[in-house]
Amino acid sequence: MAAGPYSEKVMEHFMNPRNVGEIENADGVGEVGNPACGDMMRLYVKVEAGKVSDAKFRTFGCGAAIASSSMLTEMIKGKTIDEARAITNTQVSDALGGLPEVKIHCSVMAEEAVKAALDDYSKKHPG
Amino acid sequence: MAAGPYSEKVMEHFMNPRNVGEIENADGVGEVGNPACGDMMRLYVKVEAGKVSDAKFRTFGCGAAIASSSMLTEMIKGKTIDEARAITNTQVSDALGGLPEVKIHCSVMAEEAVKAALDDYSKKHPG
Amino acid sequence: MAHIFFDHISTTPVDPRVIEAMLPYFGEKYGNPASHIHDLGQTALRSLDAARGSVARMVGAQPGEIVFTSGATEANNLAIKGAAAGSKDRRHIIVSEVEHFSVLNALLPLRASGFETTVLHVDHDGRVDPDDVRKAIRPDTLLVSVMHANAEIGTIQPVSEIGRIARERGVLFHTDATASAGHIPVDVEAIGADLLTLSAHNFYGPKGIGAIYVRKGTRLESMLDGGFQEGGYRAGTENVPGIVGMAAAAEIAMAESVGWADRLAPLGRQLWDGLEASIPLLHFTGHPKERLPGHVSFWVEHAEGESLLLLLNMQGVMAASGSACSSNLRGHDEEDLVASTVLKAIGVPSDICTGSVTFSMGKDNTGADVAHVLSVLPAIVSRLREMSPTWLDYQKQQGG
Amino acid sequence: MAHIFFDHISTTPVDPRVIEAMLPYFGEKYGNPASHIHDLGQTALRSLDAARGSVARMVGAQPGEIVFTSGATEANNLAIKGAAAGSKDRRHIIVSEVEHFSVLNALLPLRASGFETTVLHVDHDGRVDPDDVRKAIRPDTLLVSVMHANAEIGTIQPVSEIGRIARERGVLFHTDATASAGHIPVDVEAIGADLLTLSAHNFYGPKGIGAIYVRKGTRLESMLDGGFQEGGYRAGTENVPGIVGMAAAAEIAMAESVGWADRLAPLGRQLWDGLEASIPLLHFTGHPKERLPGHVSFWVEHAEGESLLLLLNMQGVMAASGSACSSNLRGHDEEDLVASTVLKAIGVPSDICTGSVTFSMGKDNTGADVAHVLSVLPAIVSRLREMSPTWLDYQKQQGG
Ligand SMILES: Cc1ncc(COP(=O)(O)O)c(C=O)c1O
Ligand SMILES: Cc1ncc(COP(=O)(O)O)c(C=O)c1O
Repeated sequence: MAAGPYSEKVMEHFMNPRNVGEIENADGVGEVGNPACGDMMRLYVKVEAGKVSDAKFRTFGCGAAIASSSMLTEMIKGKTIDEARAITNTQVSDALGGLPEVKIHCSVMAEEAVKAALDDYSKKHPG
Repeated sequence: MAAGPYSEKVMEHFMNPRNVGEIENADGVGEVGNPACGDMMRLYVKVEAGKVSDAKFRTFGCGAAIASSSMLTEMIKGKTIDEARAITNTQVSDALGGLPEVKIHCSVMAEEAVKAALDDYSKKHPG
Repeated sequence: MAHIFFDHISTTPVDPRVIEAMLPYFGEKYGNPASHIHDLGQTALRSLDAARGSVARMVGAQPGEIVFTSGATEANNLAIKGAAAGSKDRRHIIVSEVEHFSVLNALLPLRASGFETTVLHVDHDGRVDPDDVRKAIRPDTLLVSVMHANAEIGTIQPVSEIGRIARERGVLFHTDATASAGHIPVDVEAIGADLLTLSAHNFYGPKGIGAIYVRKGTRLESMLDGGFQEGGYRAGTENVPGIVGMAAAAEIAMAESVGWADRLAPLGRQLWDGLEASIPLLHFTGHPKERLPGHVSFWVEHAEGESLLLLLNMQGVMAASGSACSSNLRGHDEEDLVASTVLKAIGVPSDICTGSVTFSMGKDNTGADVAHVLSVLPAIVSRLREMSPTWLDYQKQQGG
Repeated sequence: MAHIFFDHISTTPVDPRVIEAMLPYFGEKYGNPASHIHDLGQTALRSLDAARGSVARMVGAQPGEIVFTSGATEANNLAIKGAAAGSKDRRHIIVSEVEHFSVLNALLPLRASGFETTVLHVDHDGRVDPDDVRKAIRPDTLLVSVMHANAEIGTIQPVSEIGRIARERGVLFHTDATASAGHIPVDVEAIGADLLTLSAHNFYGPKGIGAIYVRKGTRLESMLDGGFQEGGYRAGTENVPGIVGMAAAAEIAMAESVGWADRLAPLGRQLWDGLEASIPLLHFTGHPKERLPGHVSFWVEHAEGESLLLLLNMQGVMAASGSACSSNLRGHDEEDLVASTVLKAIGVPSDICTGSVTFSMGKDNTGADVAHVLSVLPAIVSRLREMSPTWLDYQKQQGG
């Protein structure tokens, strides 16, 4: 494979992102970031029986942002809401084999997107 | 020949200086320069019938100083006293195919040596 | 896989003839010109003199007016700081806002020590209005520095007009010809430059060597103090192989660069037209006509620049971006990701300017390279847009 | 004709293995490390990282503490001026009188801007007394700069002692290891250096590249402002082939330099003894023991230095002189002929010090080279003396 600035894992997720798209009538949608800052992520989750049964994303952003989004969706699928909420940016970046220092914020964006999507879910499904 | 910092003519005179030595009972001796300044020249002349019949030198100094000394002795031999006095440093340096700017003073030293030697001659042979 | 280098503005491959010219100066003719008392030193010194002549000829200067430096950054720093240090009373400097960081940042210590600076705006095409230069000149103006051509957007500045104005007003004129020299004609008399920056690796010479033209009589203080080299403007043992290489590159450029430009200009036009026809919401940057031959720059909406470059690279196409995200992946924190000041200067909206791309062709690129790029880029843009939430919203909006 | 290079102190031939390591970085791996988003740039960046590791290892540093420069002159200027610019209150600098001009002259603009300097004397062997350093340190002392080894007279300074004193007193210590690195062990911890200068062309690497070691945490302002390279200490596109070459030279030196020194030290001794035995009125300069291996320097009475070198060169022997007359044949007037400050410092009488010679051997010199030099030099000295009026007078005087 070509020598990119990223780890092989990042490049693999960037080239073949998992779960791109949107979920019709998603149970929760979270949007974080801002194109002005170079990246923006919209995360859709489906929740069944207290677990994240499906997740899809659309991201505008750099290689790290897209790979972080892809990795995140893989990580939260099948997790309980609490487990998904507990995912940290470090876990995302570790799962990707590390990110350049200046790109840590991309994994932070992924972490924030889950929280935003689950907040949205909680708001729509109170109690 | 090796590529020296000097013209071929300078190197030729430096390698094969003409008229090195001293004239016993010289009619005039001129000494100019100072080893502290890097060069010193002693010029001996023999004068016959108002002409410089012989000239020899000893010089402590760089390549340009030795070549200038050598060239000078060649130039004054056979000249009248007035002709020899009229020789300029530029004539010496031109005859050598030119000298580096910082070495012009070596040809000046040669010019001054003739004048000093002829002054000495005049002093010893008044009238 | 394809291997298409469209990033000549960042650097160029060293021409094989240049390599051949340099090679003997490493292991055989390795003398130090300062040791010119012996054969090896003398050989080095003579090569240095000859090389200075070639580089001087390239820009219409006298050999004694060429000072070799370690590259364009040093030359720009020397031009600005050296002129400032050599100035008695004049403490005002004028630059354009699209100068390279090695000009803009060289001003920082000067400002701290009391210099005043005027940073001229550029128009939508990235050009300085010579009239703005005229208006900005004050009685205490020392120097005007406006680059010849911009690397990122390709725009060529009206340097001759600016040079004329500076001359009329008795102000020094420096122009950074890093991106232009070797590609389009650069002549210090035509430009009216007192100081002019050159960089070898930008015209098929080696990295680590550049030069500054210093018009005879220009007051310039050295930045590197030490030995007697470079007429007192720049101490340090000369990079003889680099200098010989720069001279060889200059000779090649003098002989061939008109031909390169004649070939690259239509290739650039072809790329431009092809992009325009195949990618919607694509915006070209820089001046449409007054630009470097073979240089095509643009930004696209709804696709981020680094991602574009990564995907292009996967297709064997190497290019550059002024996007923040790709600017400095080696920095220590997010603040090191600085969006291009040039794109901001020409009014690209900051919320979407991240999708910028600079394609810069070189003498060895072909029509097939252009065709390949045109065959892969539309799909790359579409792919990224399909992934982008902003594109989705845009389409919904368009759909009504 | 013989071809004997005894002027390694001025520069060295690039080792063939170094040339081989560099070559691919001109025409193939020509990427700019700043363009690390694509393959060619990424390759360049990785090579840069690896090279930094090699150079760091050579002096016992961390890779992040190595800043590549265009050479020793830039490194010395950066050490002195960069530390000065980074200093808040401390405005006193201590150097030795035998430092290279790139240290001594770097002080000139600082003095003009209010810095005070102490220039330490050296003893007859050219050594600084560490106690003098201790005494010279004041509460406002910022930096001590004492070179590791002197090029002209070969003397090695007691840098570890000086480094220890500087550390104790909380003062920065810079040492210029241009002449020593790659030839004798140089370790930043053993020396206690905060800043250390390196030059590739002095240890079989290419010209135009050097480095400065900057101990982590040392305050140093950049001199070349611009892009993001070299951790902010030094802007400008990296000289990738040069850096790769310097690293290759460092690797070779790490593996082989102990062997070189073991061979050169006795060759140097042989030359020393031979000269002593065959040439009257010859005076060695520098420390007899604490000196660079294969380095023999001296002056002779009644024979001028440039003439000695010219005649040696005619016999195929290339050497250097600290003599005024050979110092700068390219200058514009006599004032550019500056006699060695080093010879003055060690008390060589100024009226006869013009006959100085520095023989500096390198890894490829042999015993046969020494024998050749010993076979030609006595006759050369005699020949010049025979021509000299001072020798005539001296002999008359001796004769009674
Ligand atoms: C001790 C020392 N430092 C610095 C330098 C300057 O090196 P460069 O001219 O390669 O920049 C020299 C050059 O001879 C030197 O001997
Ligand atoms: C216009 C211009 N000037 C100066 C520079 C600095 O050149 P270097 O990094 O080779 O010193 C660049 C580099 O891209 C440039 O584009």
